[in-house]
Formats: sequence, structure tokens, C-alpha cells
Amino acid sequence: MNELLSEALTIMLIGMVTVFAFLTLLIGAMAILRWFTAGADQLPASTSARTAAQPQEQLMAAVAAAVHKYRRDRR
Amino acid sequence: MNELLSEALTIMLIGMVTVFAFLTLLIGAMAILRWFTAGADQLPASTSARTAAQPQEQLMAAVAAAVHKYRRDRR
Amino acid sequence: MNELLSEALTIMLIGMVTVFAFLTLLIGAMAILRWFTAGADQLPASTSARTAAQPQEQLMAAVAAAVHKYRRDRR
Amino acid sequence: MERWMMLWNSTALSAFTWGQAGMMLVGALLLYLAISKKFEPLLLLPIGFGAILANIPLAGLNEPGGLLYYIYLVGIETGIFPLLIFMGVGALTDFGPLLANPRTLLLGAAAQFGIFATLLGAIALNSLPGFNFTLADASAIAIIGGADGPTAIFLASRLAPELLGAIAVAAYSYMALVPIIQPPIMKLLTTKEERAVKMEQLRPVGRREKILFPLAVLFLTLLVLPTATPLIGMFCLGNLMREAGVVDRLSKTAQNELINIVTIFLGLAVGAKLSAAEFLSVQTLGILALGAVAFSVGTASGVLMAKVMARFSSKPINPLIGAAGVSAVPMAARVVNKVGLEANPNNFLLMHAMGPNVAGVLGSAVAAGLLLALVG
Amino acid sequence: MERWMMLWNSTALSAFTWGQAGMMLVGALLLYLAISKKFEPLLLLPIGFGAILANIPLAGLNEPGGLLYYIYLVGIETGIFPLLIFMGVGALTDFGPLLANPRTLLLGAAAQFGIFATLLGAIALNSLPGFNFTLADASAIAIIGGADGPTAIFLASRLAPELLGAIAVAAYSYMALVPIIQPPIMKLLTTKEERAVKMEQLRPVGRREKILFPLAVLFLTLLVLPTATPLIGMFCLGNLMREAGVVDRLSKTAQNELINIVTIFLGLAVGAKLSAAEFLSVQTLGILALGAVAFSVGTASGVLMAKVMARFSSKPINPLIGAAGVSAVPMAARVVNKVGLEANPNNFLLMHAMGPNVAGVLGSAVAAGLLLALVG
Amino acid sequence: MERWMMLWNSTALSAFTWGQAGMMLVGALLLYLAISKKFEPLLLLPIGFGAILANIPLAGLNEPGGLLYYIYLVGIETGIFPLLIFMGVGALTDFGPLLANPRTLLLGAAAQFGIFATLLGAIALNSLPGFNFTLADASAIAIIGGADGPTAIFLASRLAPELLGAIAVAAYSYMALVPIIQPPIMKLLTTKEERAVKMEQLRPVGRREKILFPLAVLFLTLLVLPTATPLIGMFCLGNLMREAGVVDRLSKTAQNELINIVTIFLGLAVGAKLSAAEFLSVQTLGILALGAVAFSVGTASGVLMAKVMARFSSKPINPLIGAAGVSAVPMAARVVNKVGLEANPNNFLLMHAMGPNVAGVLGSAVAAGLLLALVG
Ligand code: NA
Ligand code: NA
Ligand code: NA
Repeated sequence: MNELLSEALTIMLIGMVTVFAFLTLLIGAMAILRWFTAGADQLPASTSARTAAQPQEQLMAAVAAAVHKYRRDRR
Repeated sequence: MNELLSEALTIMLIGMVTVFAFLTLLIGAMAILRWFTAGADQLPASTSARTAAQPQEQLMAAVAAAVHKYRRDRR
Repeated sequence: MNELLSEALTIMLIGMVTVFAFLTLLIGAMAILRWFTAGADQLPASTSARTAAQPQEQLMAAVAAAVHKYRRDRR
Repeated sequence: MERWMMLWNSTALSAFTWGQAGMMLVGALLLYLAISKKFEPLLLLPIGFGAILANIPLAGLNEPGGLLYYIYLVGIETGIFPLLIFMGVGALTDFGPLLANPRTLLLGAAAQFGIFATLLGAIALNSLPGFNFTLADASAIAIIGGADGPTAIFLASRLAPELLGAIAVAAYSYMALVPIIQPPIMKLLTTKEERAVKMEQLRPVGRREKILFPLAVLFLTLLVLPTATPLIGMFCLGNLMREAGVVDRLSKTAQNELINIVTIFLGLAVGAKLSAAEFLSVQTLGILALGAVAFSVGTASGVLMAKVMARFSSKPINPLIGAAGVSAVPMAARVVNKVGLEANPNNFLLMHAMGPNVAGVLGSAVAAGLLLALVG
Repeated sequence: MERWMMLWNSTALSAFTWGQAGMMLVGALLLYLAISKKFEPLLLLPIGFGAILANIPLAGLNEPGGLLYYIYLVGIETGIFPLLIFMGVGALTDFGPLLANPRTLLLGAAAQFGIFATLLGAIALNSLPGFNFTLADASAIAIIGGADGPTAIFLASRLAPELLGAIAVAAYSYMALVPIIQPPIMKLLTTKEERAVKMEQLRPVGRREKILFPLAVLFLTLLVLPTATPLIGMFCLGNLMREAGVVDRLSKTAQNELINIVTIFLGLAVGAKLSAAEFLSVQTLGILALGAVAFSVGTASGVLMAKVMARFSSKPINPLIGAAGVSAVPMAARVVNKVGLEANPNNFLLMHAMGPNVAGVLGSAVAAGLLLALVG
Repeated sequence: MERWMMLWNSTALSAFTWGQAGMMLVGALLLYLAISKKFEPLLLLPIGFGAILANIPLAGLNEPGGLLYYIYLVGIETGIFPLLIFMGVGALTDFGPLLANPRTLLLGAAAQFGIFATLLGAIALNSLPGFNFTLADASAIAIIGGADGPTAIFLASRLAPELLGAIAVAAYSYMALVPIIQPPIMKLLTTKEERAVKMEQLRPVGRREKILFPLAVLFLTLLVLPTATPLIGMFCLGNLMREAGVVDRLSKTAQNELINIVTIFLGLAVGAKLSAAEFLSVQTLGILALGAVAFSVGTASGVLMAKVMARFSSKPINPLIGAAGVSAVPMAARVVNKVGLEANPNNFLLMHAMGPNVAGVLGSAVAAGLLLALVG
């Protein structure tokens, strides 16, 4: 029981050190990443957001076309 | 053979009794259910129906918006 | 090694003969098919193409209906 | 030279048997019915194609290591595919019309007489030479009268796997034939006045009632007939996902992609059970005949039950809606509507027939659970 | 007569145990929470339904040959389902806010203290009678503090399968309870002025950065902690598919149909682990208590870390965003936003909280890998 | 202290081998080609990622109990994944252009010479030190010339599983390189006048013809070459579902969700076969070289066949369309169109090239069946 507790304490210590070490390393990696990609064009990213918008855009385009056709026909 | 037939007859009897008993119990359960939910707001139910209608509604809303904009623009 | 090579040569020979024979048979089958279906109405085929077009068509129909309603209302 | 011989020996021409050729014709017939006649194409197209693939000599698609073998092993021998289909069907089912008129459950009960009469008939057929159905076989055949594909496949996979192919083909074929089988029986048992009876409009049903209903069904089933809970449980899960309103993305997947994927595989695996040894026998003719009996008896008992109910009911009941109790959703309900319109052009029975129609699904799942309990 | 006896013996009424009835009530409670209270319904609805199905006597759904048995065997014992869910979550995750403000990773690290404190707590609980958690048990329980469902299920399936049901239920329940658990702790540890602090707008993040980030995470993980690569690897695969921009159809399938199908099955399989013998015990109470501790400690340590960082930072940091470090995406970030708005109606912290929020996902996956390495 | 040692021993740093590091670089290279160069990203992205995951020391993803191990076992060792992909490809294929001009089937036949020439080349390579291909190995390598991913993976999984990784990578890489490999060969073998030849517009094809075509293909295959029926059968099933018009929901699922899900898994499983022991060898260089030969010879023989046909044909034939006979759908047909436009800006060959293009799919599936029959 006492032994288990001290093991648990050790794991807690190792665990927090490792998690912090890992995520700190990752901060470093992100700094390198940013520096590495700095030259590249900063595109608006997130293709998925763009694609999600598509149907809506298609819809509005279709509506616009229909209305345009209607306006032209009425002349 | 004769024995099988009488077994089949027994199963038929048990079967019809059970099916009727089960569905009669279910009628009772439905009565309880109705009484139990009577207080609750009788919502138009069927979310799925609502969701199925959504694209159509969105479409009509978009069309309405486009037409409205067009009408406003023509003034 | 030499034996393997001659086996490979045999397979090449068999292979090309079979492939050509198979596809030539298929040309024959297609001729029969065409002759067999000649009487049938030559529908524009490709249901999938049609179905793919459907939403677009529904959209245009809905737009047309909306515009029509609007035109009628304005009178 | 040796390799040319290998090639010849590996062509089917050297290995074909008449039985295999016959089963391919059966497969081609099913494809024809599916595509040209639109007989339950979602199932009969993959079943027919599977029948052809399974009977190709030397291809081994239906032997250990082959695609169809694996699909059958994983999906049907375990019972998983019919249960997943049933979950999807649950997610596609609207119990509203049944909840608005609970008494129509009795019509769904009466129509199950088709199942049990067929069980008796299958055993009686044993007096003819060439037939030797066990009680398990007879039960699996009888479930054709349930007019419900996944239920029939599930029960047959448990009770009589060697008859599964013929049973599934019969079940789906007769479901497609409902518009031909039912109307004469319906007209024979009713007068024109009865068929013209209009029914009162259904009350709207609340959301809570719809959510609690699948749970009530599950609760009753687990108390009374636990052997029916795989089928009814998955059906109720699908329906609960549909009505709960909080897991729409799961419900939609169950209704669309998941049921579609499983349907392709289920069809292929059923087709794989169409082997000459099992299908090209006098037994299959018996199964087809018994299936016709099952549908006819089920239809008749549904209609007669509706006539009895009409006599004792204060509100008008059109006896035609009893025919929808066999399930065959939604075909049977549409047939009721059509026959009703013929008698009275202003009489729309569709929604009234949907109640017994979905009741029939529950009824035949209960019957399947009962047969599992008694002869499984 | 004999068959009537068979029928009676096959009803559940003759076979029910109190434990099974109790577990069905637990299942019903989970359904209630999922549907009426909207507690993580995507998971708790199938889990609750699975719990009911698994405890039906004589139905055998959870025994060899039953549906739930197969699903558990194929999807959880192998670890495949949680990993596929994690891939889908990766495809749904936008690392933009984290990339714009990398320091918030430290908040995601600090919040994992909830995990390790709970590990200690679970071992300490052994001093009470009725508790006898091994280190593996304690680790599986502790991961509840990761506030991440798939991670918890994956780790529990490796370290303590017999506790999996209780752990998954606790994890999802507390994730749903985040809006109730976190605000008091957040307010206790911060002043109104701190909560009102506005943060600078985030810089836009380039597409290349977003593509390379999941690869960098994977690279670090495989170097430092290979046991975390199943989880982090699948997460990064999903995220890479999302950001690469060349496999949108795969990314969308991973985010929608695939994750939906797996969610249904995962929920049912987790529910199948809710058996009376394992769930109706004092251990489950311990797990629920420890789960609450885990969430609270995680929230507190995240907030405290944010206060420390605020002191040493040149740019303003609102300490509330530390609370999002527990993950529970996106609920915790929304809670941060709400509490921030209470203190200052113009203070929108949502995007700032998304950084620590997704960092928490990585942090708890790292913690899970570590626990696997040390006690697995 | 002991636990710190456990931690160190569980980091990859202590366990890495040069081979694993090398294979990770190969995986990274594939990701680069997929994302930046858009080389068949749908396959090469999961393959590259799978290669990285499979080579992480101590993670065990590719060992019994690991995710990649299971996926490979279930999907590739059984042959199921490539067959399902082929079904989806069938559902995506329009045979209209081929039906309108059946003679182009011969172009699809001629281009398969690339396969058999490569078979010879692989055996000839055995004269060099370090190469020791069996006939089965050589056949699996030769199928790269089929320019068809699922066919190559299916055949390799049957004949030479240990070469599967290299073969799949070579096949998809060269398919992506078609726009670079083919044009020089096409220009070398044709004059500018030949390339400028305009072809007559294709006749419209009836619906019935399209429905019956996959059945005719299946029928011929099962008669002549049953070993090709798994591949051709699933392809024809997909195409029949597409054209039948009665099972659109199945056809759409096969074209979208199902093929997407399987593609993710197939890619990961192929990546899992990229182990250092099998990939980092001189054999892989041989496979890559032979793959280039296969594509080049296939292209050349297609073009030459088209020139022969042009001489004997009454209607004009542009010899460029022969190059599309290697399959690599639809890339090769697009390349033909582009090269044709260079010679004559009004010459649109795309639809004319689609005929040989899909014929090439059938041709290489036939070749695969033949190789299975002769050396399987
Ligand atoms: Na029924
Ligand atoms: Na976390
Ligand atoms: Na090819």
C-alpha cells in the first residue's frame, strides 16, 4: 500500500515532467515551423471551411442567375 | 409425422396467443404513454421530418431573399 | 534461370493471345448487344448523370416557381 | 504446352456443371426482375449478382478465402447484417400513424396468422414425397409470411441456413408481388361499400410519445419474449435515434450510408447461398408455394380482423387497412390506398394503413422471437 | 403443455436478477440524460441503449454469438473503434488558434495534473474498505481527467477492461457537466479584473504551417513516447487529411459517415460493458468521485498555470483560458467564453480558449501513452 | 529510478534502427509527393502515413494486436479491400465511349504488352546479382504495367505479399507520373500529322446497352477465365448498379462513402507493408526500374497498335489514343487530349481516349486473372 503510493507519486512526477517536456518541445517545434514557413504565402488556410461554404455559394449563384435571366426576359 | 403436425398446431396456437397478447399489452402501454405525456406540449414531433424539410426551406428562404433584394434594387 | 526465362516467354505468349482473344470476343459480344438492343428506344442513358443533375434541376424549378409567384403577386 | 493445358483447365468451360449453369440462370432471372420489373431492386440486384458469382466454377468466390465466403461468415452467420438493416429500418420508420390509432396493432397481430398457418402447411407438405422439413425448417419458411426481409434472413440464418437463399428470394419476390397478390383477396372478402368507408383524420402525435414508444416496445419485449430482443432491440434503437432529436447525425447515417453498405453486402451473401445443391430441388418449389400461401392467408386474416373490429368500433374502420398488417412496408399500405381509391375516389387510406403496416413489422419480429424460443 | 413451459421459461420474467434490473435502470438513466438533458447524446444514447440490451436475460446479446459481444470483440478489444473516432476528431480539429499562440500549449500541459493527482487519489482510496485498485486500474481511472472520450476508452481497454464501462460513463458524464463543474472553480481562483482581461487578436495562420503541424506532433511523439503513437498518430492522420487540401473526400468521410458509424458501434459496445457484477459496486462510486476530483483539479491547475503565465507575459493573458486546458472540446472553451462575458460583455475568449482546448487533447493523449509505457 | 529507466527504455530514441529511420523518410517522401506534387494523393497520403506509423519502434502498430496489423489482415490478406475499391471504380466508370467505338478494346489489349514484357524483364533481371525473383514475384511486379492500383494490390497480395508495398508504391507513383512518362514516347512514335488527325463524333449509346454490357463482360470472363472473376465481377457489379437506374442509393454509396472508407484503410495497410527489411533492398530499385519499363512499353505498344488499326480502318483514327490503353484512368486519357491539342488546337480527343482507357482496366484485370491461373 505504502509502496503503491510512492509508485503513484513517482508516476505523477514523471508524468508531469514528461507532459511539460513534450509540449515545451512542441512549442519549440512550432517556432521552427513558423520560421520555416515564413517565406511561404500566408494563404487563408482551412480548405475545409472553404468547401463547406460551396453549396451556399452555388445556391446564391444559381439564384442570381435566375433573377438575372428573369430581369432580362422582362425587358 | 402426425406428432410433428400436432406440434405445429400447438406452436400455431401459442404463437397467435402470444402475438395477440404482446400487441394487446402494447396497446395498453400506448394508452399509459398517451396519458403520461398528455401534459407535455404536443410539439409537432418528428424532428427528422423537420430536418428533412430543412434544405427545401433554406432554399426557399434563399430564393425569397434574392427576390426581395431584387425587388428592392429595382426601386 | 534459362528455364524460367522460357517459361516467362510462354506466359507472355499465352497472355497476349488470351488478352486479345478475350477482348476480341468482347467486341463480338458488343456487336450482338448493339444488334439486340437496336429496337429499344435509345434513351439518353446514364441515369446517374441524370440523377446528378437532379438537385440542380430542382433548384432551378424552385427558383422559377418563386420568380413566377413574385411576378404574379406584383400584378 | 503444359501451360496451355493449365490455361484450358483453368477455364470454366472444362469445369461447368449443369447445376451451376442453372443457378446462373436463376441469378440472371433475379437481375431481370430487379432491373426491368423493379422487384425490390435494392436486394434482388445484389442477390442475383451474388448468385452468379457464387456459382462460377474454379473462381472460389464462395469457398474459404473467397470474398462471398467472408461476407457470409462475418455478416450472416453472426446475424449482424440483418440486425443492422433492421436498425436502419427503425430509423426510417414513423410510428406516428400507429400511435394515433393504437387499435390497428391488432391488425398487425392478425396478419401474422399467415406465418403460423404456413408453418402448419410446411409440416403437412411432408406427406408428399421429396419433402422432409423439420420444425426448424418449417419455422424458417413460415416467416416468409412476415413479409419482412431482415426478419426472414435473421431467422433463417438461425434455424435453417441451408434454406436461407430460397427463403430470402421468396420473401423479397412476394414483397414485390404484393400489388398483384393482395387486391383480389381484398376484394373477395369485402363489399364495395366496405371498401368505400372513409376513416376519421388521425390526431397529431406528440414528440415525447414518439420518443417513449420504442422504449416501451423494447421493455415489453424484454419482459415477455427476450429471444425477440436482438431484432426488436435494434429496430427500437434506430427509431429512438430518429425521434430523440439529439443524435440526428447518427440517425441519418443509419438511414443512409450504413444501411446502403450493409444492403450491398447482405445481398451478395444471400446470393452466395443460392447453390445448385440447395436451390435446384423440389423443396424450393415447396417454399415458393408456401410463401404464396403465407402472403395470402396473412392478407385474408388481416382483412377479416378489420371487419370484426369495424363491427365493434364506434368510429368507422375500412376493412382494407387490415391487409397492410402483413407489413411489406410501404408497398402494402400503398396497395390499400389504391384499392380504396378505386371504390371511392375521395378515400385516402394511406396514413390509416401505415399503422397496421408498421404494426406488422413488430408482429412478425415477435413471431420470429417466439419461433426462436420454441424451436431454436 | 411442454411448449407452453418452454415459452414461460423463455420469458425474462422467470430469469431476471436484481442486478440486471438495476443495470437497466442505469441504462434508462443514461438515455434520460442523453435525450432530456442533452448530456453528450451522441455517446450516451447508444451507451444507455447498449446497457439495456446487454442486461436482458436469456437474450444472449452480450454472450459469444451475440451482436454486442461481436462488436466489443472487434472494435474495443482491438482498440480500433476509439482510434477511428480519434482520426475523425483529428479531421474535425482546427489547430489554427493553437498555432497562432503556441504558449497556450503549456495550459494544456498543466491541466493534465488532474490526471496524475487522480492516479494518486485512486491509490489512496485503497485505504478504504472495498477498494483495491491496482496501478493499472488507477491509471485507467485517472485518465477520466483527460476529459477526452476516445482516449479514456482506449486506455481503459488496455489497462482495465473490467472498469471500462464505468470509466467511459464517468468520462462522458463529466464532459457534459463541464458547464456546471468548471465555473465555480474558475471564479474562486480569479478576481473579476483578471476575468475581464481582453486578449490580443490572433494572427492568421498559413496553410503550410497547418499541414506541417500534425507531422511535427507525430515526429515528436514517435521520438519521445512511441506508446502514444496509436492515439496521436491517428489523430494526426485525420488532421493531415483535413489540412492537406488534396484528399477532401477522405477527410469528409472521416468527419462524417465513418465517425458516425463507429460512434454507434462504440456506444453499444461500451454499454455492453455495463454489467451488474462490474458496475453495481462501491468501486463505481469511487470512480465517479475520482472523476469529479480529476475534472476539478485539472480545471484548477489550468487556471493557476494561466495566472503564472500572465505574470511573466508581456501580452495580456486572461487566466480563464487555462480552464479549457482539460480539453472536453469544445464545451470547455465555450464555458470560458461564457464566464469571460459575464465579467466583461465585450470580451470574446472563444478563439483564445480553443488553443489550450486542443492542446489538452494532445496533452491527455501524451499522458495516456506515458501511463501505457509505465504500467501497461 | 526504476520507472525513469522504464521511461527511457520506452522512448524510441533507445530503440531506433537505421532501417526504420529510412522507411520513415520514404513515408515522408510519399507524403511530400502526395501533398505538394498531388501524386495520387488519395492513396499516397495514407500509404505514406502508414509507412511512418508502421516503422515506429516499440509502438507495435504493425504487430499482432496493433491497428495496422488488423487492417492488413482483414482487408488485404483476404483481398477484400481492393475488390471493394474495384466495385466503387466500376460504379464510377462510364462505358459509353467504349460502347460507341468497340474496336478501341484492341488498344486496351495491346497496351497490356507492357505487363508481359515486364514479366520477361523481371526474370531477365535475375542474371544480375541481388535479384532472385520467382515467377510469382515477377508476375506481381509485371502487373504494375496494368496501371491500375486495386488490380496490382490484389494480385500482389495473392502472389508476392512481401513485395506488395513496393509494387503498390511503384504503381501509384507511375500513375501519377503518366503526364511525364507518356508524351515523349507518344511523340517519338507518331508524326505531327498523325497526332493532328480528328476523329468522328461518337454515337450516343442506349441505356439497355449500358445495362447489358457489364453482364456480357462478366459472362465472357466466367466462361474463359474464372480466376479473373473476383476482380471483374466486382467491377461489373459496381457498373451494373450505376447503370441499372433502380439502385441509385447503393451506387452512390459505392462511389462515395464506401470507397472513401476503404481507401483510407487500404492506404494504411499498404503503408504497413513498407518495412525496411522488405523495402530497403536492391529489389525495390529493380521493381521501380521494371515499373518504368512497364509503363513505357505499354504506352508504346498501345500507340503502335493504334497506328496499325488506323491503316486498316475506313474511319480516321488518331494513334495517340492508343496510349490511353494502359488505363491509369482518367489521367492517361487527359494526357492524350493534351498532346492532341498541341498538334491541333481544335482536336478534342478526350472522349475518344476514354474508350481505350476503360478497355485497359478490363485488359489488365484479364491479365491479372491469367497470371493467377498460370503461376498462382
Ligand atoms: Na410482418
Ligand atoms: Na485532455
Ligand atoms: Na490496365
